[in-house]
Amino acid sequence: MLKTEELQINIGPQHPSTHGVFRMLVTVDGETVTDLKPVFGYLHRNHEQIAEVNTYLQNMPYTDRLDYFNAMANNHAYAMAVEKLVGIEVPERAEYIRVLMVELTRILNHAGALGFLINDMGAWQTQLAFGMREREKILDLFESVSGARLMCNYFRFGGVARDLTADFMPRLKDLLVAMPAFIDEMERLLRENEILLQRSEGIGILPKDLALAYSVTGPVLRGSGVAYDIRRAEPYSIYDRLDFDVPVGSVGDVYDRILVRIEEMRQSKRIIEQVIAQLPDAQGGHINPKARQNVRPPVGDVYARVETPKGELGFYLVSDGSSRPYRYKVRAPSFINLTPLGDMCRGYKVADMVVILGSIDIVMGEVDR
Amino acid sequence: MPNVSADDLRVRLGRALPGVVQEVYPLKVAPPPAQGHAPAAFVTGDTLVDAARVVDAALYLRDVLGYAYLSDICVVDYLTDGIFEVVYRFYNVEGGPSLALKVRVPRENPVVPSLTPDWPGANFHEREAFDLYGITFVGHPYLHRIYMWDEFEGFPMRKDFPKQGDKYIGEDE
Amino acid sequence: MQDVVNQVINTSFGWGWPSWAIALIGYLIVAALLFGIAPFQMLFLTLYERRAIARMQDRIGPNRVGPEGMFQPLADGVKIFTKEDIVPTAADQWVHFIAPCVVVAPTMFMFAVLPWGPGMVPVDMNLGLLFFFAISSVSAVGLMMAGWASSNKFALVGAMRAVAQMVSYEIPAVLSLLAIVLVTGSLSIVELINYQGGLFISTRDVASVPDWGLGWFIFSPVGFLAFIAFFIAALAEGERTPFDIPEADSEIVAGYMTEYSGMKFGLFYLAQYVLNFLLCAITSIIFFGGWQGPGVGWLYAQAITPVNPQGGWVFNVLAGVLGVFYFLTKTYGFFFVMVWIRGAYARLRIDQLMDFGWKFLIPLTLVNIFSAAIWVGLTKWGAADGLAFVEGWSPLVRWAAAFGVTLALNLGAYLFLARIFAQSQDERARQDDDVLEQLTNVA
Amino acid sequence: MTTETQHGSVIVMDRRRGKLRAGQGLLQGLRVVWDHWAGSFRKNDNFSKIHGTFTVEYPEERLPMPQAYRNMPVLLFDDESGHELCTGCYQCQRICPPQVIHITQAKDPVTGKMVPAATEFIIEYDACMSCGFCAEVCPFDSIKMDHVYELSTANRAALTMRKAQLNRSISYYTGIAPGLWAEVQAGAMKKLQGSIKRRPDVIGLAASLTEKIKARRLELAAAAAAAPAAAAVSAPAAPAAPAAKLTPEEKAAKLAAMKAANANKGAAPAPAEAPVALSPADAKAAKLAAIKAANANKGAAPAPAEAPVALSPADAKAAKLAAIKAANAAKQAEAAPVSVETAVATAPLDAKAARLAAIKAANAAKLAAEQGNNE
Repeated sequence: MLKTEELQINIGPQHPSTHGVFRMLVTVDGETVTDLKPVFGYLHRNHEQIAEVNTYLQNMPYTDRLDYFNAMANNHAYAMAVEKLVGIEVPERAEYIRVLMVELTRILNHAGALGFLINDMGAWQTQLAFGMREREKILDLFESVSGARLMCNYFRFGGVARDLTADFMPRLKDLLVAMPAFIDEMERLLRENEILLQRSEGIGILPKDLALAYSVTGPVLRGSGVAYDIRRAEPYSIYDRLDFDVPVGSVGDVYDRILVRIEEMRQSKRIIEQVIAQLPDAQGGHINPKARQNVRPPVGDVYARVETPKGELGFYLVSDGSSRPYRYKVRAPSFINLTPLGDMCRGYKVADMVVILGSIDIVMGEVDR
Repeated sequence: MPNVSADDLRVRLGRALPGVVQEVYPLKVAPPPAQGHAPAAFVTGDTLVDAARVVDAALYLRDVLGYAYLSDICVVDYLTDGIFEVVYRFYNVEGGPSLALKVRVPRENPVVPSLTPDWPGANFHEREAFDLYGITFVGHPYLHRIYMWDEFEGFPMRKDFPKQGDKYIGEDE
Repeated sequence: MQDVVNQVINTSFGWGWPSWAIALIGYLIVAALLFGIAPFQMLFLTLYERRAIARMQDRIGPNRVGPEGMFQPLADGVKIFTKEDIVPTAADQWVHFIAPCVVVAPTMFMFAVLPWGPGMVPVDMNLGLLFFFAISSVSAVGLMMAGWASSNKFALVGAMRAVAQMVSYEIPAVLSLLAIVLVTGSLSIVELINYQGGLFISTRDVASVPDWGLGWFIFSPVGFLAFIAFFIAALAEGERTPFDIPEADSEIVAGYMTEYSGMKFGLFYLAQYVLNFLLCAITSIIFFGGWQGPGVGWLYAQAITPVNPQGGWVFNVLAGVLGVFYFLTKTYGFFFVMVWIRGAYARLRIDQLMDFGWKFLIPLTLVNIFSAAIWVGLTKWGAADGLAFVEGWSPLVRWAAAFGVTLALNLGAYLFLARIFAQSQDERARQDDDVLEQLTNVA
Repeated sequence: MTTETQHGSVIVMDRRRGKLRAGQGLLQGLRVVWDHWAGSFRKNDNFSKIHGTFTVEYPEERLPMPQAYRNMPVLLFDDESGHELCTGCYQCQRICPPQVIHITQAKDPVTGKMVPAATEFIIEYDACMSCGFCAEVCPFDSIKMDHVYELSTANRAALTMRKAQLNRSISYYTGIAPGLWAEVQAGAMKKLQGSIKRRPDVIGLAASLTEKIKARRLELAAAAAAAPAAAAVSAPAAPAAPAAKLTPEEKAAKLAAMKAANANKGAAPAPAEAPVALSPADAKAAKLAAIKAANANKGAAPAPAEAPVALSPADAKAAKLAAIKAANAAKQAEAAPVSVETAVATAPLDAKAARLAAIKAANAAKLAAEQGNNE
């Protein structure tokens, strides 16, 4: 083994495959990564301080900007936090609509995440294009109910802003016709492909105990074999009435994360079908009429969390009795999932490092806050 | 699924590690208004532990009670009470609600022992707390600013940080 | 070309010029033609690739500039020409400047031995195949120069990868061709094409088959395996997905091209696409009979050639047109396959690429050479060569025997090697403990 | 291996180890891509298909906007009376998260009391996050979210929208979101009538109309100062002037004026003056002028639209005012000078007729306002 000199490379902040302005300070020995330090904050806007000068309702659109891939899920977490703090009832139908939106969000996020992951592996956009096609369909649905594609701002304290439109359900049913075909196609592209297996099998292994110690969440945690899904572990909303399986990996490498994401799309579709079946008719009301939007919660603190597609998103609110939160803390999944990146990449090649980062599926809007 | 309530935790923790649990004293979160009645004081229901021995308490949670999943570390700046409160939130992988440990340190020299050696996942949480609140975590292997650039002065999330017209933003903002 | 020129000048006008003048005029015309053609190939291929891959992704692709985006490549060309040419101050100015030329020049040379149609080859070298690949590997030098001169870490890594890949994939490419050369017994490309007359069976193997210009090598087990190996190697040569590791945009920004801009960048692209065209062309020539196809042979037989001076020169033109048509159809077909693969697959890692080349492709081609030897023995040799027992067989039987034996051999070898290779990859993939214990706390 | 729980189970994903991988996966991938290539010559038009191109070639073809689509907030005014629904209640200004809405509430010029209207209403489009809260909280359904999304411009200042640019007619909004308006229409119109009663005459009218009526005020002053000779000459036309009820021509003219006003939604106020300046001449001409003005203004070419203004000298002042306002309002800055100089250049044309026109039109406008209040 001949002695080689180590080289320091800055991957990013402007780099094709760091999702957003994100920098990895890599020390490579030849092509092997010996050390990696994630450096970020380029997108930091002190979201939490902005939230402290806003009223509770005014923060709702800001939560959209956290993880702009699944704004609905962020809305859900924040709405739940405030409802717990004030004690607002959410009508049945509103809960179902919320779950419907969040599961749609899960599908579109995973479709996009898988596409971007394969792009990082060097495919030329095809898988991403297929994912984006389905994503566009779902965004059309969001637009028709909430008025915006990405920054939905759809949830309100005690319900949702608008009831489902008349043409929503037929379009959703059409979408569910296409969904299995899409997922199977994705699986045929990803699951057996020898090249992809070589790139993903045994890459970026995060063992079970280490995953727990790093407190990663979402598909990364489940890919490592920990069956921890908040929808199942601490059921919120109406998830205790819905049947769905929790897919977990066995090794904890990139391949397991891919498999888990594919399976989660299937489970989300399953949930959506149940929701359509159980959805109460319109007199359930899409929002609690007694719920005031300009809330003045009593003094106290609350922590509410949901399972967003990327993992556990939690909001810790402290109220001083005024109409603005005294403290507003976001526990962002992408941010925490980045913690083990350095360890996951150590000992692998430069090419694998990019793939591992893609398999974590981060959104810088949420990491930098 | 296991379900240890906060009071339950306080009792068991007090029994297992005498002297760790502190008495919860009420906080007047906001300064009392000029007129009108002041809002009620804030008495937390969570367990308040001694700052110096938070690691022991956390290890007890992990090893004895099985709350191994450190979900969140959050700092709250109670300016009027002159303290920082650090909130550690633990979950059990079996499921169930969370358990929170709270630590109160004076605003003058906020020093807390670091959990990172035992929970690598606490790394970024503590760096964020250091960056935005200036809380020093003793024993943290790499305690640097994480969001702000390294030359930044001051801790922007503190309640007394100038919201306008500081040297970075400029008067016009 | 020269016989056409000869026909026009000496026969039609009856000027009786000396043969060297004829040759000179012929070469000049050909050279001018080729230098005109090469860039247009590149322009066309870029549009072709973009449209095709857009279709594969349910998109439409560039269709704004001109009808169906016909002039998009020209617009891109104008843009590239008008771009500022930036040379990093830390770069080695001269090497940085020379490198693109060094990359482009060999690709132009390679046109010299490329037959476009019957009798339409610039230079009919009897070492044509060797020349082709010898020249093609020169461009690796240019890539190394580019990567080293731009004094950029990404560029350096990219150049290293490029050279390693090119050098190691020359070998399977040449080895797979060696099998074909064994069968034909010649290194001349024209000879190679002439060999592929016939109908699924080459007329050279079995004289009795009709010559429909369909006796391609792809129809024989040897040729097929050689084709697979060669095409994979060609993908690596041309730096196409899944072997586009040297300019892996998601890892090292643009590889050795990172620090290039303006027309220098354009030259790299020119070189790359022309090289891709040439590789597709040589694939179609070696394994799919080049201009061979129904009708060409007959037409060319009627035409004026040194062998039959009294023929209609119209047949020359007809044969040429038909031959070029067949040739280009096959070539663009192969380019479509390249685009198709690019649309479908991810990229290999550099070490996996090396594994694949050395541990799978080269053994496969070696086995193929062995079966090529069997093929030659069974079809051509006789008692004189020590194979007395095949003497009695009819050519068809000999061909069938060769086909069966080589098929069995190649198929067995492929499956065997595939299993071995997959197992070895699994072992590499399965993480052993020393990496796991490296996973200590991040600091 | 799965472990059952209450609902559903935990699946361990099958990694499909140990089977021979000799390239079938690669062929599968090629197959999928080929299917898409082959299918891509059709258009993928509905949600249940995954093959076929789904490109929308943007400038030519656009997706239909759902009614709920929200881009930027606009202010509604009533087509018939030209009254704005906004009462300047500051709800939107309070709720706006990025705080880009700035309202100045109107005061009664006589009593100085607050009246339910906004004299100025500014929204900084460049900082708006189009969350739609303003439209949600507005108790008078005056502020609604527009569907226009092509707002890109070179100068950022043009994105600070004043009231004149924010005004949209209700008919415009019903055009883009009929269902949403139908839900709130009854309540909104009722509240509008209520607030109109508490408004002095010109306050709270859509910008274009206010400009017009201010201009009429100035003509009244000019007419009062005019010599009795003018009145003598104006005898033939006199009977119409004190008429207590609108003659059909004038009604027509007024309608035409409204049309013109709606046709150019607060873009450049000047054209709105066309019909009124012409009205005494005859209603047909007025309609023509109005339509002309409307068409011309759709083409966003101010100069032709200004032409009719030039016919009356006393309108010169008005036109100047209008022009200045237009300068604030209009996107293209050259609109103002054009209008001014055309107005001034052709000022000394037949003064008397124009004065008469002014008087009559003023009466007509007053009557119109009164009627608007009564009904």
